[in-house]
Amino acid sequence: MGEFETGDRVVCRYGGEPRDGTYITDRDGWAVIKLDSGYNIGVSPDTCTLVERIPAIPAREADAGQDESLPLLSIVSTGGTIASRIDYRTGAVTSQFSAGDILRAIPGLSSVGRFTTRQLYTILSENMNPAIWQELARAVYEEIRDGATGVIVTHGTDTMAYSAAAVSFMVDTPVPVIFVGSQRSADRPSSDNVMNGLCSASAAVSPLGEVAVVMHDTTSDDRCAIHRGTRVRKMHSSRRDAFRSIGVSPLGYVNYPSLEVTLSDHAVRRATKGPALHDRLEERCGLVWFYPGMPPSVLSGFEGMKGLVIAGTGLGHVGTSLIQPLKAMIDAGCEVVMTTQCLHGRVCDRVYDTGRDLLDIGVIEGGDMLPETALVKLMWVLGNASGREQVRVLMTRDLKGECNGRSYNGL
Amino acid sequence: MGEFETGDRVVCRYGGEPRDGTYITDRDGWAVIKLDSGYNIGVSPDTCTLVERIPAIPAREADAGQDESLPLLSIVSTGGTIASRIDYRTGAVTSQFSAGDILRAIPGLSSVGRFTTRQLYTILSENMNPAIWQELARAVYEEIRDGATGVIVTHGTDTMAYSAAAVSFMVDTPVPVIFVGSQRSADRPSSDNVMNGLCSASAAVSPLGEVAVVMHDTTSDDRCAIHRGTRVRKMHSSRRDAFRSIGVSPLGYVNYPSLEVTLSDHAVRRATKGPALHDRLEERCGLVWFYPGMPPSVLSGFEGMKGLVIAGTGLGHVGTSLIQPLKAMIDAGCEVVMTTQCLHGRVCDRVYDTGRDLLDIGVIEGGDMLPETALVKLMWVLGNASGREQVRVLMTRDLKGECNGRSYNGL
Amino acid sequence: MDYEALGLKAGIEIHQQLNTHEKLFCRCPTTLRKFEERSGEFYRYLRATVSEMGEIDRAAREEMKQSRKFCYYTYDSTCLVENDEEPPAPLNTEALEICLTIARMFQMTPIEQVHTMRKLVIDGSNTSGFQRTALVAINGVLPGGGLIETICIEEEAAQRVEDETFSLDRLGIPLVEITTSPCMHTPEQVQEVAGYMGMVLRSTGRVRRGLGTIRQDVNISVRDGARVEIKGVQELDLIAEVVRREALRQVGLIAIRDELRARNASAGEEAIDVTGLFSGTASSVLKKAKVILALKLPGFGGLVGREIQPGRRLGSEFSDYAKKCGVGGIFHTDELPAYGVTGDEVAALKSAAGAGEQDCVILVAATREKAACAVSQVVRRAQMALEQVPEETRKMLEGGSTAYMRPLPGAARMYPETDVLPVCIGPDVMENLAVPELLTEKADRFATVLKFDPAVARQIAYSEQLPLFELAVTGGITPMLVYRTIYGTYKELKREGVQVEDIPDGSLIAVLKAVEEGKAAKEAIPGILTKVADGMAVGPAISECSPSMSRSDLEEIVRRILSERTDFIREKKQAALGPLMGVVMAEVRGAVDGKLVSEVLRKELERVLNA
Amino acid sequence: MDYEALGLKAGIEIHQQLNTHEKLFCRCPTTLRKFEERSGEFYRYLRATVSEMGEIDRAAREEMKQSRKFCYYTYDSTCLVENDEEPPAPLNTEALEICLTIARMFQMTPIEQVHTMRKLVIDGSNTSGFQRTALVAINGVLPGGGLIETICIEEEAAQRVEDETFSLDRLGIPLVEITTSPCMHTPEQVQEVAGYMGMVLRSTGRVRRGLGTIRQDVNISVRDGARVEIKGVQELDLIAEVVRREALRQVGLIAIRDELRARNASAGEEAIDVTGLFSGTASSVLKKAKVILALKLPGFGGLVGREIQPGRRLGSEFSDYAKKCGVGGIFHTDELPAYGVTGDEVAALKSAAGAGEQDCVILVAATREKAACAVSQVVRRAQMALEQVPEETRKMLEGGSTAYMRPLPGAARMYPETDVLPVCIGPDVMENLAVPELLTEKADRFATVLKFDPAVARQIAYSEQLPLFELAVTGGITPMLVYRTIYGTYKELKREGVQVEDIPDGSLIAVLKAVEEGKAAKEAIPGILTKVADGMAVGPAISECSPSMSRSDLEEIVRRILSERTDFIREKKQAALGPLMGVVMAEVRGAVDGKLVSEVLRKELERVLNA
Repeated sequence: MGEFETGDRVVCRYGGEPRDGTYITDRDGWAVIKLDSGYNIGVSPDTCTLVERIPAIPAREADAGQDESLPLLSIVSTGGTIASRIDYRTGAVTSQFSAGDILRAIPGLSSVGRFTTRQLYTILSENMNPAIWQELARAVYEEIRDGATGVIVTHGTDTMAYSAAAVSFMVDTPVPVIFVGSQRSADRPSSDNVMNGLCSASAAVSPLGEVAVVMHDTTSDDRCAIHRGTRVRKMHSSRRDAFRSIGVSPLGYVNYPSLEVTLSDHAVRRATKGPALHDRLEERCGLVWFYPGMPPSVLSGFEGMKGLVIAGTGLGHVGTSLIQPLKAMIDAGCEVVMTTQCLHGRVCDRVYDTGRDLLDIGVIEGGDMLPETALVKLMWVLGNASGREQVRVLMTRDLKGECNGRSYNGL
Repeated sequence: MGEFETGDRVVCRYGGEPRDGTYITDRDGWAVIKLDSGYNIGVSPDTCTLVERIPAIPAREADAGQDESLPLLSIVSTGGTIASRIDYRTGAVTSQFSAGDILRAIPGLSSVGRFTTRQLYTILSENMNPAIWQELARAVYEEIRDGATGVIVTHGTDTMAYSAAAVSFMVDTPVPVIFVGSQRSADRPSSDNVMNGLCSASAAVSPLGEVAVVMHDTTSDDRCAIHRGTRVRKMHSSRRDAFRSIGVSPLGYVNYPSLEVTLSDHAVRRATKGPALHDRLEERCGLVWFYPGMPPSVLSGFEGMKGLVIAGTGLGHVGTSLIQPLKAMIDAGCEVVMTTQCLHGRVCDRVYDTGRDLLDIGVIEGGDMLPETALVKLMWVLGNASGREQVRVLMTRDLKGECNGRSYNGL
Repeated sequence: MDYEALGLKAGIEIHQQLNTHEKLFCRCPTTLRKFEERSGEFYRYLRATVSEMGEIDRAAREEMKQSRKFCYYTYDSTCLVENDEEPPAPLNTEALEICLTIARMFQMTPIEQVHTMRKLVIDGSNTSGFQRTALVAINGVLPGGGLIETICIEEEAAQRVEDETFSLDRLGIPLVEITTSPCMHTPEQVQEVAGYMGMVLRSTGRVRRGLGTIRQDVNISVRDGARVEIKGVQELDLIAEVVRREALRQVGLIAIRDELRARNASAGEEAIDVTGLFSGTASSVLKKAKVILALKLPGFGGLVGREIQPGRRLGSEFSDYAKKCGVGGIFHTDELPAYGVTGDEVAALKSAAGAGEQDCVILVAATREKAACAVSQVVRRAQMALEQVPEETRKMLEGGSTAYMRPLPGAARMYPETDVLPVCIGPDVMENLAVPELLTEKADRFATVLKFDPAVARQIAYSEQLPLFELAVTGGITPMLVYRTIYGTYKELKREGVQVEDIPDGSLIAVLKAVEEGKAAKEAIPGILTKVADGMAVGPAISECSPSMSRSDLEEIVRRILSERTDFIREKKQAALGPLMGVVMAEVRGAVDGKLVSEVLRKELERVLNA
Repeated sequence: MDYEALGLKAGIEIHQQLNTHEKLFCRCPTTLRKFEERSGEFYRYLRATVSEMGEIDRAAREEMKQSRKFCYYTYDSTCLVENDEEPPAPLNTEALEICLTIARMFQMTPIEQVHTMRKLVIDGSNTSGFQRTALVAINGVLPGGGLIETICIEEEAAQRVEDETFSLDRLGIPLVEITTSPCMHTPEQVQEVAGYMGMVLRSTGRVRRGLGTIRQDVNISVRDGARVEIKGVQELDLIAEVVRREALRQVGLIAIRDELRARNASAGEEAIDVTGLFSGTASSVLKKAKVILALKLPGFGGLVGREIQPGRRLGSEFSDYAKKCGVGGIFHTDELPAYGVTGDEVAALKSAAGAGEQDCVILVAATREKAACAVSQVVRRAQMALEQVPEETRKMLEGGSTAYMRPLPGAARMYPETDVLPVCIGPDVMENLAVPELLTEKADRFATVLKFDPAVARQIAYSEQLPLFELAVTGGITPMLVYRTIYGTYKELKREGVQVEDIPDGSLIAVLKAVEEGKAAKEAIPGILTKVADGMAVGPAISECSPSMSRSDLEEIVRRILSERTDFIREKKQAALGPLMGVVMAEVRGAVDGKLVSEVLRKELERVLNA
């Protein structure tokens, strides 16, 4: 190929009548042409002839005014797109991220707050990692220190819950830090980005004072739920209302389109103290999901790690054959924390034999922590505690709402 | 210690007045004595004197009559206790398993069916493994072949869902095969064993014709749900209603105490054909739960395996750094299947870049299969398919209701 | 009229639902449901997305005049794809194959690599806000020398329940869209081509039949007129009339324009508030209005009321535009006094508006905001009337006249559906497709080979029952018996209230076979079918209407069944009785009493076990 | 009566709720709730489990006469442990410490390793079907030389809402159970010991106060009588009377037994159906009964109606037993004619039953099944009357008489709670426990040191407000002012309907401190407290009732606050205004108008920033 460039005007003499169109790209050896009717077709490149090379038309920019009397919110982007634009000529969807772009895409925002933006990363969220979490925590901390009365972090939904937990532990925040994303791409008229974006902004100016995820609460466009960053989990691969608070009720809700916020009693409120940053993490931590018959060799993949979270069965069990290998890891200095792959409910290793064996070799009970949150917390605790005893104390103590002494009635 | 034996009558001169009691055991150096008031106390062994060594009293056995006109049900036990007895003298809880024991413990059973029993194992369910699944499948097959009109498998709840899935794939059954367990120990008056036991028997004589799990549907003693063996998951570490059908509605319900069964349209009905057994499994299969920042070294723990199920994020993603190592595993002959750690919803690797990369290296999309079911199915498929292409075809085809083409509306 | 002289140009777009097992982008059945069977509801807002030009499509903007909340009904036969909660599944290959078969029948060229597109539709009929569509083949020929430009495969939209509420059962049913070039020049030609294309589609035997499964859109223009697209013409017989009336309308509008220009008419006046004038009016519409505005259109007098289509006047066009603001309609002085407005009131109105003989006054009654909006719409349409026939999308009214819907869409807002992989159509795919016999050919064959009267042959070939007819004939039943039953008996039964739709094809054939084998009397057919339609199995139905099976017949059947299952009997012994009972009962279709079956079976089983 | 001569032996079991922050085996608060605040309901069946002897405990069997469905109320202050849906948390160490403190006060010996047990209770009051309990210490002494056998720590049961419905708020609150030996010999002694033990418990300052938080069970027997346990004596003043009446009852029953034996009475007759006899009766109870059974008790005449306790007869005991079958009660001829039953009917009844002068006839009216059950219960109890006083668990009635509840439990059905790890009590734990001052000592000290009148001193020491009194006095407030406010003003306010319970301790002290510092007038106390009880902050309440803070006072406060936060101010600059506003407002407790605070703060902040 290489003959055409995206955007070239071509004439395509395929199947009879010549047809005018725009060259888009090469796909598996076919030239993809956008006909003037709007349809794309893939045809042999040799049926097309260049007519004219058209320079890209610069996008029109209209400045969006901001109301200076409104509270200052900071939007930190990691790659989730809250505002996108389609180039109908080529079909490309471009992520936009200036404050102007965002306000144009979601006009309602300008009546909620005034915005500054900070583009940290543009990555797919499955490529997030602890080092990026640290940068994110620092960015959030700086935004609050610099006067933001609320921070909105736009994030891909895949690992948003992990990142929200990480920031929860690393930043002591007096203001809301709201993670938001969308499950439907921003280019479609039905995208959840507008409602999620507006609700997150409303949550960011609310009396909340902790790290939370704000996403659709139901499949309808009726309200968003505000979930605690350490207790939220993506529970569906594609639905708008995939995010769920596990083991606790949501921190609150934002009604749509009224954007009215209601907070639960247990939601942490805004504080007057300044923010604090504790951004050390021990990255050498792993998460292993036990399954029946899992051989000890699987644990060798976690060799050299400083911490290991197990998602065990039921009340926190693994097969008896794993107990000695785990003891060896613990004796070698690795902290092992037990959680449950049931996700709901609490680990209690006092009840059955294998559980008591696990306690005997020094496994730490993870209470009702989510396995994923326990992993993030273990990284943070190992980065900040001095000595094994303090690790044990901090892992079983509730730091950021991740670990509840009481199990509520719901499932 | 060693001086006393469990059941010895002793006099304990601790703290003043001598008190009569029964020696129970040694616990961390203290003699545990059951006083005649019923209380256990742990005291220094040297405060106790032997009075009399009492031979254990054999438990009274009363034969429970069975109604020969009722359908024959077989109970296969793997260690879950449906009937237990407390020795109040020593506090020991003994699991009982003759048909007579069971009928005495749950008198209502005798009006549902007549029972034969087969004790296969008495293990904690976290110690189940593929070899035991195979023995279980053979036992279930034989019971059906020998005329059982329904089979009840009593099983610890921790890995019951895995075992139910395994038997689903290995046994083509014309009759109901019902897995049942209890979340509260059978010694307590509130145990769920009686209701679950009665409901499982009722399901076992119902028109159902597939492998299912029957457990409490709510926290109340109102009804049990009948869950498909390949779509059920333990979703709470301790609640009675921990078992949930994921992505589909239950196969039906059994009301309590009426024991009335209602089946959904999609439940497979009894058939007249005989049972079939396909009991080959490839045990060398693993399950890995992806987390952000997971290093490729974790995969080395699965080296030499013939199959690997990944619980990826969202629509089925892993970090980009894992793609080359996974390709190497696939090229070396390992089948890799992608599922979602969201548990609900479907894998769809066409939508995002990392997904498309995974498809390109030959990862098999697991549809809406649960990660745990996908693992069991992969073992079965690798044990029964000939050639990689057939593995791919079977893994994406619905065999036992594990893989639905359509996603229902619920979450 | 001499349409050629008028410069009539017309093209057709046919939308035909395909009769596939599953929908185009999910694995749901294509079953239509009753609204009351819905399993749930949800609601969404749709928003036009901003394009690279910072603009929103003009048709989309018109849809968005009010911010709208759409409600959707779900069913146990719909899934998360219809809910816009899951990425689409790959393109349905069955649908693609049908589409390619049709393309082949029109000698079209398939696209080498088919790309699915998203076409923006924000009227709520698509939960996603777009319709998925793919161009599959191009350049086909029509018998008269006409040209088919394209054939696309699309997903059907959700059905509107009312207002902003839609039902998701229909969303996603595969649809082919076949577009001709504007190659037709007379109304009759258009209707003929549409008829031919419909016949070709039905010849595949794989398209859906019945109301709403096929829809024709017609594009029409006359010289000096404008391209107008008329949506959703469902009755083939009306097509020519629709074309005629549109030609008439365009000619009429051109004539009005010329006369307006001659009168030096204009449409730039301000509206005045005349609410007070009507404080004592007898008109119920005006009485309850918050505000009544009057707009003088100088020089429009008499022309606003002139008929341009049966039942339609220029005033109707004004009214259509005004309704977009949410008003119920307008009054104009060309039609007054009427509707409770008296001659005195008209005189007062004209005087208040300063209107002379040649002028027309428009009245709008609504809230102030809506009335102002409506007036501005009327001014806009009146200005168009001075200039040209507007390019429009119009909907058909009963009888073949039309009303304004929205402007023609701008350059189509399409972009790639990235969740669906492109499909390559290999060079030999088309050759390997079986080309179905055309219905016209089929009718000829029925006449010549099956010896039907040509009119009957055509009736059969074009009927919805054709597949059943062919199935039965292939199954060995005498064609005339099949014909009489399906086209005669069925009709009679239907008249008597029997639900003949509920008779399974297999059951009908079994009944006819029984008649032909002498097991049931021909006279008994209506009676038997009535029982079958009521849910009875064929066996019992026959035996209730015809003599039942003898004991020796039964014994013979039982012995055969036992001899085929000796292994099973040897393994199960007496326990085999239950399962075997079921097998025998199924075989004798209930024609014999269960007790007798049990007795005979027990005896025969005994014999086998003792042997 | 000479109780020593009667051989009276009595012991007490005191159950006292502890005032811990969390429950005994979960981390829920120990708050009691209103039923209407419940967050949900669920229901369960409980079943007695089979023991190693293949038998079910006799008390449990009695509970299970009818299969019972129990309903439970949950709250946002209860969790899955109360629901029996989660294993218990480790034993509450705060509760254990209180229990050990009490043990120390009775000079008891702690158990080296404390084991939690499950005690079967299937009356529905425990969701698990058992109560968790642990023996913590043994062998204590009482001032009079009596012996305390054990102190246990237990979880409180759920509160009965009505019938089979329970509320889970109370379930799991820690309780100590202190059991004396049967070392008391007069009713007065029992009451005195109970009083003393209650005083000791309250001396810890860590037990719950108020209705239902302490319950006494009394064990009583007389020579030739039997051990009877009377449950739930809540009022201390009634204990002696309860003992007296039980002694009376046992003596009375023994006398009746002797007389029955002398008459050669018996209780083995069959009941007869006398429904027909009462077909025209005026008795509403008998009129609506399905079946009326009559049982002759030969030789019982006159004795069934003899009083054995105020308001209680042998017939009452029969009735109690009969009620276990679900009947409302019984009639007997010793009390008839009455209740609408006429003399003629009684005569007819006696004649039908063949009863003579010395015989008694019992009447039961119910369904056939229930009536038969009730008759057999009456026979059982009548046979006991011939033999001995039965060992029973009884409940107290108003006034001090008692009614039958159930048999004494058999050998206690206890087995280990394996979900709770044993707790070791090290040798030095007891020594390290602070022994609280006894209330009697406290009263002495208040009289001598604080110069209160001894009666007043005792009133304070024994009152529920003692902790608040001590807190305020320790906080530096004049004891008499505290006393007058808490015991005087509060009472008056209460009478006027003020919710003095809603006044936070800290607020009261702040008010009194303000009075002592001259910032508020003593006379204003009732007014201020009324406002505080209504939810007003102390500052505004004072300023509404007393003169407010001056501008210069405010400026001083603001300067101090700013000087303490210079880092924050330097960092935040003008943005510090908002946060600081909050700090100042909190400090002046709203005693100053917000606008003034804002103005002063802004000025002072400016000054700091410009410095």
